[in-house]
Amino acid sequence: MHLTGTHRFDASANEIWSKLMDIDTLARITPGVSKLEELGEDQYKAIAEVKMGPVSGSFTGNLNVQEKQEPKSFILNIKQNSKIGNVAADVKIELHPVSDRETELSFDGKANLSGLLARTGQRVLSGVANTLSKQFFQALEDELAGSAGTQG
Amino acid sequence: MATKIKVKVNGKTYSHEVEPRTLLVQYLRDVLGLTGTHVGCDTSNCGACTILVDGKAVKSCTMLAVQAHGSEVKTIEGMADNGALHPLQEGFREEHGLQCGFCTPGMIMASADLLSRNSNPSEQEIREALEGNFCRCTGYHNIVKSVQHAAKKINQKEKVAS
Amino acid sequence: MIPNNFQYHRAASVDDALTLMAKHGMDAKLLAGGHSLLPAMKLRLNQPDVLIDIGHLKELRYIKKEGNELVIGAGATHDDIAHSQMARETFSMLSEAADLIGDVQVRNKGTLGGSLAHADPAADWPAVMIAAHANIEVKGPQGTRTVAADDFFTGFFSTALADNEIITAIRIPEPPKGTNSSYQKFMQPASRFAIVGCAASITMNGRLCSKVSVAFTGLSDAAFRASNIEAALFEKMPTEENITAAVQKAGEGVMAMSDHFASEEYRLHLARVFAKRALMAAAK
Amino acid sequence: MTNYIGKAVKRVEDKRFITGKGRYTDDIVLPAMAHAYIVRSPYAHARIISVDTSAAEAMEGVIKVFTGKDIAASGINGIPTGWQVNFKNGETMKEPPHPLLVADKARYMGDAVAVVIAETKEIARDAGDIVEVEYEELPAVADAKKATEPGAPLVHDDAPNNLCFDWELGNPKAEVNEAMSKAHHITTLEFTNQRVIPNAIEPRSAIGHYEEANDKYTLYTTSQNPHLTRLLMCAFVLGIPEHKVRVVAPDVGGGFGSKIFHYAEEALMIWCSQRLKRPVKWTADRSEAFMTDAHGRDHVTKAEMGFDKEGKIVGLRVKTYANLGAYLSTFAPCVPTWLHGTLLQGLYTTPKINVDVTGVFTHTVMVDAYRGAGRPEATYLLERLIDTAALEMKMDPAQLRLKNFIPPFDGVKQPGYQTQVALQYDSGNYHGVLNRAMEMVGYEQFRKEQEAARKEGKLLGIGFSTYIEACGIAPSAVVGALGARAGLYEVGQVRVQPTGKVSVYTGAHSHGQGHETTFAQVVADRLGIPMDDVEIIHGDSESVAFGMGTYGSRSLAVGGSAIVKSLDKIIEKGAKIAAHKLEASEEDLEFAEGKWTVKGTDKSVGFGDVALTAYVPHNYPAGLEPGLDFSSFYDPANFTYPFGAHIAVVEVDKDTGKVALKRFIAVDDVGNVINPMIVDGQIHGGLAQGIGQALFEGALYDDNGQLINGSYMDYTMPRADDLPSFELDRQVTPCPHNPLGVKGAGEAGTIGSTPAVVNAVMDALSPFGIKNLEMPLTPERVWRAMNS
Repeated sequence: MHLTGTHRFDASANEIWSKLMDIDTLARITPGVSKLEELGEDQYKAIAEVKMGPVSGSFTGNLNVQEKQEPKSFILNIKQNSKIGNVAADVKIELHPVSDRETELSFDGKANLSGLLARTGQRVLSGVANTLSKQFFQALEDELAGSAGTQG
Repeated sequence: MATKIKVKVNGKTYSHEVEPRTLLVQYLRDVLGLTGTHVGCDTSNCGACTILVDGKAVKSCTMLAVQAHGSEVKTIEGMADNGALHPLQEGFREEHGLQCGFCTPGMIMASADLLSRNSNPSEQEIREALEGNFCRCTGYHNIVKSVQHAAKKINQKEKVAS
Repeated sequence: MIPNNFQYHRAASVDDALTLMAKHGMDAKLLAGGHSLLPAMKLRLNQPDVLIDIGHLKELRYIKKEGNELVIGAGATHDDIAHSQMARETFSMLSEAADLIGDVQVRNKGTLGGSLAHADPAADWPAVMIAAHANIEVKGPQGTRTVAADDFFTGFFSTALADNEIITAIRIPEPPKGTNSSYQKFMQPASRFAIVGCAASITMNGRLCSKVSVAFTGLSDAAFRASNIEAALFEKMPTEENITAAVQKAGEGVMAMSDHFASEEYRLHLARVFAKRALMAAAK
Repeated sequence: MTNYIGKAVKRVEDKRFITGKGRYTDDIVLPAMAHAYIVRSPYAHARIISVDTSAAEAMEGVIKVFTGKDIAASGINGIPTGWQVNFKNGETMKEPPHPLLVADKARYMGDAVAVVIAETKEIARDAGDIVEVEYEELPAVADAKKATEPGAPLVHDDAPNNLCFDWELGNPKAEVNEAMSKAHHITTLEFTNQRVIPNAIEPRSAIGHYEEANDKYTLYTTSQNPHLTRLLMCAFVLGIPEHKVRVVAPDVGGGFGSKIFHYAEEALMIWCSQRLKRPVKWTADRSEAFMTDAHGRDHVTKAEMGFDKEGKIVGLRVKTYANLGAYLSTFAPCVPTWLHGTLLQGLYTTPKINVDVTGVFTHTVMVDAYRGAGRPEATYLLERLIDTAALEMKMDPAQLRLKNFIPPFDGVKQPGYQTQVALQYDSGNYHGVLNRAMEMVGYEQFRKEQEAARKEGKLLGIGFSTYIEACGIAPSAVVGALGARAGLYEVGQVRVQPTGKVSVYTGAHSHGQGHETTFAQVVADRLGIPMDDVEIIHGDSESVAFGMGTYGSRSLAVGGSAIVKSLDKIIEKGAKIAAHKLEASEEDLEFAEGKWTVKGTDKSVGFGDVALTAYVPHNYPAGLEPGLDFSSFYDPANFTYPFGAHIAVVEVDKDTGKVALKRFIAVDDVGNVINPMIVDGQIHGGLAQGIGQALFEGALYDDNGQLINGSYMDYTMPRADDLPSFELDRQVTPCPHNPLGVKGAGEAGTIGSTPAVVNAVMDALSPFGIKNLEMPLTPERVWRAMNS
């Protein structure tokens, strides 16, 4: 599954960067993630509850931040396992300043599914990807606007 | 945990306590021993488990036994009347509408729903009415003929009766 | 094939179901026809703790006229609607869509309310309800409210329905005289969900379209109204030329889904083809 | 009184199926039966770090959880393959072990890691969810050609480049190259004959039942060949003496090849039952079936056909990569080689042929015989080449075929036809079937309609396919020389009861083919008795002496012939008894209509009378054994070679690319026909599967070896409203070398139909200059081609 998207935020790259590098914020804005626990530098244990239409499952796994180039880009490496299938994703996130107060965030990556999800979920996968990215952008926007806590 | 249900199956009333997760098809097969209803898939597509609930064709793998509480169920075992085959059963034999026989009960029950609404279906109507039933053996060719055979038979009977 | 175990409650009424939902909260799922929920449960893609069964409630299963509205109970099955003369006379796209859902067995058991609440991005009803300007009546602890179909489908499998609410009825305003409608669908060949479905309705005033409604399903994460196509045909003659021009806007600005049956590009192409087919049929 | 052969006798077996009284494996309930759930790898390739069964074993109702380590520790073997194909250089093919449960590595998505045995299937399923397996995911490869490239992940460490074998057949490459170099025109096609999933509607199921008291094992299984399963399981996997094991294949809900093979779950159920001293049942969910049933086809091929100026074929050169999956299934090495390469002569006089096949391991489920097995791949290749060549050379595709057909021969007056690829065809009249099919479709008229339709912007197309197949599998000495590890004869026992009723035991197995009817027709006719007096028994190793099962359209040609041999012995011995009773000489008797008559007189004695005398031998020929019961082994002298001509007519929707199949004409020659109703039914079903491959079906693996359309929500099965009614006719060219003159009809439809449909779509799309598209011809694929 190819993951890609862009969104323009009314915030500087530095502001966005600091939000993204803050573990609590990251946990709040990453769709489905209910808990992030720091395991080491830029390495986290993640617990996620995903509820999406017909599918719901509890995922556990790791989330790593790699190749950090503050405040330009990093790679998010996610491995999540569950009884209904496993997800492994590598997503490169890039911040492009548009102006002092505007930044374009783009991400591009690939998620590999295995197990039941891979076998039965194809029909709705691209919808899942679109929805997850929408949720992520919305949540980040809310965070930047200081209105954290709206539903993610 | 177990839930009590009362269901009339092929004219006989049964009361059982079942786990709520018991699918109707498992209730029929495992509890009542009515193994004529088959399971061919787990996504509600193949139609092998088709039965009649309150006169309409449903996939018994996509219904909990508890949902059938108070309903009247008919399975393939209830189609023959005192040993006299139902016209659809005859039709399937006469026109070679079955080979391995696994999809056949579901196919007959879905056809029964069709004929109860449309006593003289065209080939296209039959094909559309059976879109929810997979057959891997016959290529459907003779199944269409079997349903046509039964329709004719039923109409003749009704003519005689009237 | 074997779902997880769960608690089962057979609601005695809609109000009883609401009480049960209040009691069990997020752990509970409503079971109507079960044709969206049970397949997921059998694969254990979903493992609810509590099921509240409203499938048998007679109070939810009806199709009637109330004033100038067609009112369909949430528990009406696709088959009920497919065979309702009243529904057909109100909007032929209602019967056309009902007839194209799943297969006979699915139509016998699946319900309108269940399908709308589930909000599958490829389900047929959402597009039809948007095109019909339907209002969706929902009941919750605070009583009954009505949500326009336009506002009901908020995203991928998500709706304006709160966790403690039940869809009770769908209210479809009687269209003006001279209205004709159609639902056209390109099926995913395996599942027979819509790759693209288009519901269209045209009201004529003389030789011009005085009202045009077009909605899509299958194209993106939720059904939506194609206001751009509607505007393009408004107060125009529904000629093939005008329709062909109007449907070029199909899917404009939409993030289209893609899968191994249909890429984004192909889906958008199909949206134009099926919008044209639906509008041409409605223009007849 | 009796004349059943050639008549559309209604099926004997139908009564139980139409009343819901069929008895399939999953219907069987044994006392104290436990239930198994198999924990499977979600990854196509992964190292198994650990398996923690403690939580599952602690669950109430769980009897035991076994893992790959338990299997390894028990010292049993893995699942064997039944065919050996060597490398060109003479080295033995690679044959890696295939354990019942894997301990170290999972090699395809669905590979079995652990088995949970519990009191109910619900508990087994619940416990399966809490068996904790830790995997280290490894890179995987699903595509056969990619798997051979340097650096590709290895499925087995001891199979470098994932090669199982490489293999060649036909004329030396140099000779073929020489012929091709002189060709006036060469048509080249590169394509994938995609992987399809058999999808018998009954999922696989197995019950192992060990009875300690008498140290006996019974396996109930969804098998096309219970005896072969017993042989493989006992001798090669579990090391249990065969006489201690009974294998029963009761009613089986379709096989299409996928139930020929001995599967790990069968041996596993026996093994578990032996450990637990209880019967254990496993039944696959459809999801599991998608992942673990052996798939079919999956060839990546480059094929070139050379023609002279007049359009005569001068040479054929084929290179194929055959995907075998992660392990070798029972017939896997044979299918892309001996069942594929040997059919590349087709119906044509091609003088030089070379076929080169590389068998490749990948991280996918096993690939083995699926209806037609190798022959559909060969036919697809040839028939696509011919139609494409006709297009390129601006010739009529039907005329091009007629020009190149082998002339008619009956195998008696004219000898059989020796091909360039090892076979000798038995008898054939290839012009006959194609001419008849063209007549049925109204070919000239169609071309006019097509022209007119094109002017209106409609895309009509017609496609031909003429095929030949090698059936009646197979002469043991021949297949033995080719690498088979078993003989492929068949057993037929005829037991005449004292009352003259007849029980017939056959090693063939019916899972839809109607043996109980067809075989009874043959027996009743030969003995001159009513069909009601004949019972056909199959599918139980305890009652049937031996057998090789049903596949390769062999049941009647081989199994039926074995029965005929026994019938001949019955009649011969009966004559001795009759002669004694009639006080006549045996030579003066003739047997007809169920009685022995002294020639030229009305003195006769009936079959029932003779039967009774055989069992109450008070007044009996001296020195003759009592009883009337014979068993025979029939080993065929040659394969049989059914053939036919199929024509598809399609219309392509210009807007969507969707293909509608408007007409399908099939004229098949399957030799003599015992029951035309059943033969037509076999053809119908075969057509649907072949059309399914052309238009709808195909397994999709992603780059990580995940099967991404492993359910009916994503894998398109042909439905009733996807297909038209078929137009069938028949020609009869009897098989000269078996007593019934039959050739086999089970696979014909599948073999012929796929290229006919694809050719028709290419014909419809020819105004766009489109020559070749990959199957299945999905709407988007066709639309893209039209718009590129």
